[in-house]
Amino acid sequence: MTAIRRDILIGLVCLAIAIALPIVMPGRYIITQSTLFFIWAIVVVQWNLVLGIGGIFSLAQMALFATGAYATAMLGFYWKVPMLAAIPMAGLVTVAVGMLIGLACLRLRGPYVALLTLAIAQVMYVLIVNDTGCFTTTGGCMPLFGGVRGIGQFGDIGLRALFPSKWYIAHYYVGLALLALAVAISIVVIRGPLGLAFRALRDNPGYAMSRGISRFKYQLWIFAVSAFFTGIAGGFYAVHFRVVGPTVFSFSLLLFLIAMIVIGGLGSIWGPLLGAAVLMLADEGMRELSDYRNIGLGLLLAVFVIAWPNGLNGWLQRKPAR
Amino acid sequence: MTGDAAATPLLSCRHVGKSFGALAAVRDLSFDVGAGEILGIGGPNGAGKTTLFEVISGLNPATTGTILLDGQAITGFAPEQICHAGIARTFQLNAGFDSMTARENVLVGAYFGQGNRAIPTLRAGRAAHEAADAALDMLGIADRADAVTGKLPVLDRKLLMMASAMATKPKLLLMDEPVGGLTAREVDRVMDAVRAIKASGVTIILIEHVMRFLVRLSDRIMIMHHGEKIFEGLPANLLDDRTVVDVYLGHGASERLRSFMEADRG
Amino acid sequence: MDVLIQIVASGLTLGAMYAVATIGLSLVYGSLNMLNMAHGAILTLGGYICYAAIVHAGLHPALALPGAALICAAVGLLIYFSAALPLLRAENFETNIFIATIGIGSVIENLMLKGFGPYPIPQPLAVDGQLVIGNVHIPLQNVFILGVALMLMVAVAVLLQRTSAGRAIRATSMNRDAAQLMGVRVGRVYAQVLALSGALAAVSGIMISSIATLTPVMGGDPMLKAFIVCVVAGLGNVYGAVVAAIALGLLEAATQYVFGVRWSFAMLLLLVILVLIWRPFGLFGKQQVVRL
Amino acid sequence: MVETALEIVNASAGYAGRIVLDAIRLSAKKGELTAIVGPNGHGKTTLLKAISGLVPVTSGEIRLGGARIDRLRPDQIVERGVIHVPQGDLLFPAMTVHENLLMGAYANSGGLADRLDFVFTLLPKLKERRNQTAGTLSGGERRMCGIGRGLMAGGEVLMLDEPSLGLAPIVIEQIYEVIFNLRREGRTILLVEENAERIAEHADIIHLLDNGRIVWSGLGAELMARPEIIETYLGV
Repeated sequence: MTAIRRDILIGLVCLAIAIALPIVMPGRYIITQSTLFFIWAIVVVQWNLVLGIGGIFSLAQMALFATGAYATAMLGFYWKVPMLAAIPMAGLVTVAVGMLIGLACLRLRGPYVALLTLAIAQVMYVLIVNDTGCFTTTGGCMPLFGGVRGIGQFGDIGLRALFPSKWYIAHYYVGLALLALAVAISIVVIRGPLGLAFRALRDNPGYAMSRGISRFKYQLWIFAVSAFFTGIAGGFYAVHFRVVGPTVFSFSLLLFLIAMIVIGGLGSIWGPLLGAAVLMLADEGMRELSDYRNIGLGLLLAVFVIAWPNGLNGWLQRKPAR
Repeated sequence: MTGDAAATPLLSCRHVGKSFGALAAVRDLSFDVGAGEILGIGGPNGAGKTTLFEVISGLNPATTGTILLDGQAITGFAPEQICHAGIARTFQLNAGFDSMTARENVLVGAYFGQGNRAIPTLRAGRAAHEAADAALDMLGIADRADAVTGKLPVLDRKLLMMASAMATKPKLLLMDEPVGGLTAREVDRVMDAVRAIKASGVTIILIEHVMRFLVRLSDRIMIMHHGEKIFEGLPANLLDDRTVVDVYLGHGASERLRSFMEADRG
Repeated sequence: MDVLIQIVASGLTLGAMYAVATIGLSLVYGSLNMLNMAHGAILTLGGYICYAAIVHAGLHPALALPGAALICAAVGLLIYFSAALPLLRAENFETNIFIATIGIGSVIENLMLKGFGPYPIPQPLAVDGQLVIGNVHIPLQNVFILGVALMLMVAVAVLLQRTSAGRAIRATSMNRDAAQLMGVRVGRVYAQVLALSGALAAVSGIMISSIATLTPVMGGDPMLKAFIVCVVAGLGNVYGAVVAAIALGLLEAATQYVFGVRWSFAMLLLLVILVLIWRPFGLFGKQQVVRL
Repeated sequence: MVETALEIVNASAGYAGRIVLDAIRLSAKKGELTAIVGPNGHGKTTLLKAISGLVPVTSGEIRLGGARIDRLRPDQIVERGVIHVPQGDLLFPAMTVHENLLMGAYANSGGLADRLDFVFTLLPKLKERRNQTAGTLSGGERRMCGIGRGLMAGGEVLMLDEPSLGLAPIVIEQIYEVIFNLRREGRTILLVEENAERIAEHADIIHLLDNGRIVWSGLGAELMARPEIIETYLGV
């Protein structure tokens, strides 16, 4: 129980700081970058559940994120669904897609899962980008998924209208709230019975199954939970940027996010968040050197896995204890 | 409680077979276990004893035959379904969740083992914790509850494995070489534990090489060889069986076992 | 009939290129349990080195190709010593090396982007002329590719089956401990396998770029396809991989003709998913780890 | 005085901080059959693995003909002539019997034909099966193949880890006949066995290993005359 209390305490302190930030530093650039940080943080916290806790080597998380974003945009664009309803609906669509991917790959062993999920993401990308047929011609030719240019003009959650000059601060708080929820879910999963089941499966799969743990069922559960929040994050991303394009599938974005998890510490509660913060800051620092960004990122990823496989979190944990 | 089982045996294996490619590890094996009984299984390594346990516990499904628990077919069930149906198992190797504490090990059995959970709850709950503590108490390792499993000595690991099995509230417990690698004094400790488990109303099938242990505890004994049953009967009749002596025990071991059993009786 | 010849010809060429790219991946997975995500980048690197050797250094193509293979073999060695060797000593090797090679691949790819720019360059190593069968014109380039690929596959098969070093590689992939007890220095075997894989990647990179063009990201697609081939065949099964590569090449050529280029990849993937649901360990894979 | 082939001096070894062998001291004399018995899980296999370099020796020394080998890699130890036939034989299942035997001679391929002849004479069954894949052999044949593969290396010391494990008693007799024949021919053998009775008559010396320590050493006949030891450590 002490571990849970400590996590809640850390969470509340971080939350308090984040709530106060727009008051202390109201600059628009900082606020919008922080909002982007919240979105990536939601993704990596939920991805970590699948990768680090569930032990499912899935690289489909960005495809799920894209599913959420595209579903939100398409619901708004084609059916004029209000965004406040479209985002949770997109979350459910993402769960459905996630379950399909899960059913296809969860019976496979680790590396097979990684390859298959990567291939699925790649195919989604290729299909969207290569589609040049006109699905609709209202306002120019547009393929079903928007093609290379993506989808825009699908609505808003209304905060831009409500706070015309300070809407980005409102988005900041929405992102923060979503992140807080995602982290809370992650704590519950990791510290609760699901976490226990996955630790058991990792220590000794055969023994765990003969003590009543259904690997497939719980893996599907964690996949679904994580897909839901990742889809929601995708939806929020869509309304925040008002456009969704195939760039969400880009390999360098995948690299960026997986580096956050690895550098922060795979499988821990706070590691991925820490990793996300560190990499966002580092990215900011390397803005001038944008040519070398991906080289640095790749190098960082390789060096961390080789030298500090437990990430920053492992390094922090080692210092005080034992 | 010995001898004939009740009208419906607790566990009934009918023509069970398991082959790996061309190799038949278990062939056409049929036997019953009555409620409350201890059935001991002996035989040389590779006779198919552990494979039989793999088959019953669902880790390696049977290629042929039927397995009934309380008259209900459980053939082809997944390991977790077998567990929920009421069969728990311990392993020849000292299996454990090494990164967890002893209490968490048992909690896994108590929380996940008693029945199917469609949706896991947010917390393990008091009932599971109490069942876990009770199981630790029963096996006499409550004082090790907070120790990390990977660092426990062999005897404690074996007892812990039994505790986590008991935490699933089984009807039938399968024990695979519960005293393998233990010294004489440790064997006695495990023997007491097995008797306590039997007294709590759980039926037991145990595999063991240590014949002394097997004849003392078992109500009935089955000897396997090359995947087949070459003997099934009371321990007292074991040494009168020509096949068992010739194929399995050999004369030297038979004589020592006979003198041991006589000393035990007298 | 002409269409069929066309499809078979281009399918075989595709399949041969995939096979060469796949053998290396499959060998590395078979012996080290390592999915080398930098394979695509090494493949591209081979293409660029060949280009640079011919265009900038003025080397004869007959030297440029083995030169590129040699340099990429060295890159394979470098990956062994810098990533695989340290990671082999720690836990979770399979996951960690996967992530580490993603990083390494990204570094190599972006270095090439920096050095050669993002625009497509033609590969100068090309054979002119055509082979005419009936009404079908098949570029000699394709025939040349097929020949080189076949030669390489035979060479690898002879190496694995007939030489002591090849037996050591197979033994290590079947049981590392047992191989050590025979006196096999497994570290050396790993290094050899990664070097060989790098060299094969270079050759397949040169082949692929010779019928398409050179770009820094060109390796990603063949690598993903090579992985698909491996997965369909069963990871680590080298001979199964060759068969699967050629089958997938033919299939791809056929889908391209029937449904159009943009559907071919999706069709491939659909097939893989079906295969994996039907046989989770691949067509030639076995549940127990019996490889090669 | 018989010359010492392999000497273990206060060697300790273990995995990840857990000591499995605690200051072991024993030696294997040239041309003798040295047996190590004891309950399962008490360090017998680890001892052989420590000698062949698969498990690091944390302290103490292992010497072969006076020269230290405990800091060497497994392949170097094989080259110096310490051959380990592992528990459960660990054949290369997709290779033929012939290829498995060739792997045995990997480190030392001189005089290959002679050694192959020797193995085929000793184990004629292997000659019959030489082109069969090892994975399809029966339990007894697999074990024969494992021993034959060990013999292909030539070598100074042959270490056998529970060669009877998992076999039917009748096959066990055959296997031990082969081993005792090798002993008669003057091979140096270090044998690990759970069942002391099987080797009591033929072993030149028996060491009893319990909880990572040698707790008793002596002749087979002496051991058989000590029922209390047999009962405490070896069961019935």
